[in-house]
Amino acid sequence: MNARLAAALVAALAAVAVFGGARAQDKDDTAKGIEAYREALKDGNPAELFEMAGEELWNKPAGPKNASLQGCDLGLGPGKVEGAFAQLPRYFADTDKVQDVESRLLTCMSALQGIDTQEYVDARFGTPKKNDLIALATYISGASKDKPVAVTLAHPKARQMYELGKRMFFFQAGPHDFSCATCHGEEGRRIRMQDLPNIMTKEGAAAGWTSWPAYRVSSGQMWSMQWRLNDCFRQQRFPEPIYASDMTVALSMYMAANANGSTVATPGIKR
Amino acid sequence: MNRRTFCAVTAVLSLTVASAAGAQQASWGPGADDTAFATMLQASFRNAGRVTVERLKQDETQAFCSDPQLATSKAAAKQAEAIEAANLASVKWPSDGKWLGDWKSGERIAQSGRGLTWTDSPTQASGGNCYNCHQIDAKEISHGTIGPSLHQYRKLKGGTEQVMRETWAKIYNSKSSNACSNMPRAGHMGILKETELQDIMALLLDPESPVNK
Amino acid sequence: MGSPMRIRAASKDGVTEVRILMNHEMETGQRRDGAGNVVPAWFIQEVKASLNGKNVMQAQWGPSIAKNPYLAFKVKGGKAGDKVSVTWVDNKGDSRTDEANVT
Amino acid sequence: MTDKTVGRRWVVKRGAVLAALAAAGMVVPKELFASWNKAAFEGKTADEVVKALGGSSAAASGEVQIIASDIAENGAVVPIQAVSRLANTQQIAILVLANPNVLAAVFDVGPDIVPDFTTRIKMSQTSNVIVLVKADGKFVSATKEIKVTLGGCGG
Repeated sequence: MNARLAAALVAALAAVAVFGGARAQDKDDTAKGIEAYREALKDGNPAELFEMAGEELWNKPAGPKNASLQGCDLGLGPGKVEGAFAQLPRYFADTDKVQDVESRLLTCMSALQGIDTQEYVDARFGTPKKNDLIALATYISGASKDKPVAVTLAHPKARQMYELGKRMFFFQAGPHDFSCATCHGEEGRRIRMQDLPNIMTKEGAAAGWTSWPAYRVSSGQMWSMQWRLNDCFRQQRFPEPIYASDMTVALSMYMAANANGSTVATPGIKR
Repeated sequence: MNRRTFCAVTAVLSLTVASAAGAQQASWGPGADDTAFATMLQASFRNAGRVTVERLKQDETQAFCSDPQLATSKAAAKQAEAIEAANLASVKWPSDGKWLGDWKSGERIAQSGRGLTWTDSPTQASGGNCYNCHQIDAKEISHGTIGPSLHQYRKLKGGTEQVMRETWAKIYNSKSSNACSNMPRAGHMGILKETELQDIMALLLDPESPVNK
Repeated sequence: MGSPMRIRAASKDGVTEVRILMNHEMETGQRRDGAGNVVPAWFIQEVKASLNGKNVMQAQWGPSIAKNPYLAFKVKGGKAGDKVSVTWVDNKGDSRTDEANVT
Repeated sequence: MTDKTVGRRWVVKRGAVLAALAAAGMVVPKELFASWNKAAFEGKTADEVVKALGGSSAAASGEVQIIASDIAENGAVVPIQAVSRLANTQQIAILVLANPNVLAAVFDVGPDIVPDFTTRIKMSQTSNVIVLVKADGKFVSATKEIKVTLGGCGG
């Protein structure tokens, strides 16, 4: 933390000095305290441990074919990892599908390593198979850090995914009538102390899209966007989304395209 | 999703199309890409815990509110009114005639965001999720802002029969006064029991509740 | 058999700042699993660091250090190319040593 | 993440044999544990910890600094920086009074160390956090309250 936290604390103290009024000051103290906390977390993100593990998995021969993933085409050509995540999801001609980083990894594991990926799809989050996929996604996302988000809707199937994702964003169901838009369709809202990005705006979509995969301090786990979406739907009281299903890719496409031009900040660190 | 649910979802979707009455001529969105959307839903969810894909089946309110363009259009104002009336008609008033229960229990229910997810056990009591979106007792600094502050609720609104009735209706079925409110329908959907609703009422409207101190 | 640490060591104005991320569950022994059984305590008890083979830092930890621990400390001296070595030992007797060069 | 991957970039030495024996309950590697102060880590109050570390009391000192945010969004990870400006600082400890066992960490400060440590602790609830410093054989301290809030949907 050091310099960063010290600066945030100084800012917090200055803010307290400027604002009068007991209520305003209370509110300000809370917000500034949380801000200082979040700043302090950024230095030394345990996500780096998962990036290291993901890189090892990428390079290590595995599966019935005893092959590595080094030949995997993430959209920029076989083996090219740097910058690939910033352009995902995208349309892939070989599968004739729009894929995000995690569904693409399944394709590569199946094609290159001969692995039956259904087990990876079915595995629960937090178990070794899912953890491996997420470590890989963390490594791949880290290789796009600071690059601009640049997804294209030029292919008709990419356009369709975007539009279906947009429609899904507003789809209400379940005993609580929740849709994604219930929480992520307005400016400046919070659940408890958690700020909710408005995914319909570029800034909001960027806040949501560009910081996952992220290390969650509450659980000490590394979460990918697929896990993030899975838990959103759990709390929406929906049935469980199938890992890497079209719906999850569609929502990802909606977020990523809305965030176009913003900067990839993965891997992040979150509450 | 099993076949029956799939059919139910498609049926709801075609209802939406009919109600949009040709207003939707775009190539995307409700009415235009219903088949692709239903196919995607069917292929993308699975049963987990006690939660089945049956939950994807929308009621009329949910279907209406899932098309924000339609829901906020002038043309649909009459439809929104009809939805509010239908939701108001569903409200069950307290069977013992008492509006207020125990505010302390109400505070516990308001704090809890649990229940009805696929990871919750069948015996898990549902919470009210209230603090997730509302400020209530000012002592709780960790509160959401999706809904308005309810601090000092009775002091600001008063404790008349009229206020009791409106507040009950809002909590029991939030869509009774606002067709596409973000708030869940705690009574109508069976999230909270009658006594739990009375406890939440007390948290807001009992003069002894910290909310009104 | 622990997983690798991430060690960064940077020298500036005659002081080397060492920042370490360790891979460890850090179970408190107070938590219960889904079946209601207490999850046994499992945590790093001791951390040692050396600069070019000379011991410079020693710490004792309890289970209330956060999961996947982070530690930053400052050593007088040290220059680019010097070797920092860090070892942890946990309460089950497992240990792990990793090294990094000062930049 | 997999447990057994060995980082290419990392030179790895392990007390593997020793660890295996220890795990099997056959050997307790005493030389590795010799310095772990069991009594201090089982202390339930600040006084008990000070005593177990060899002191009697710890007065507040402006030369001891505890840098942390006033509020932690999650008690599972609370960043703390502990600093001493006292000459001849020998030891720095971090204590969380509301935790079941109050002592979180003790750092020995040798001649080559700047007494300035940053780590992350767990807090079970809102609590006073104490940085305890032993310098010239005497114990002094600094205290700060850190609030722990509930985040997320609570479910």
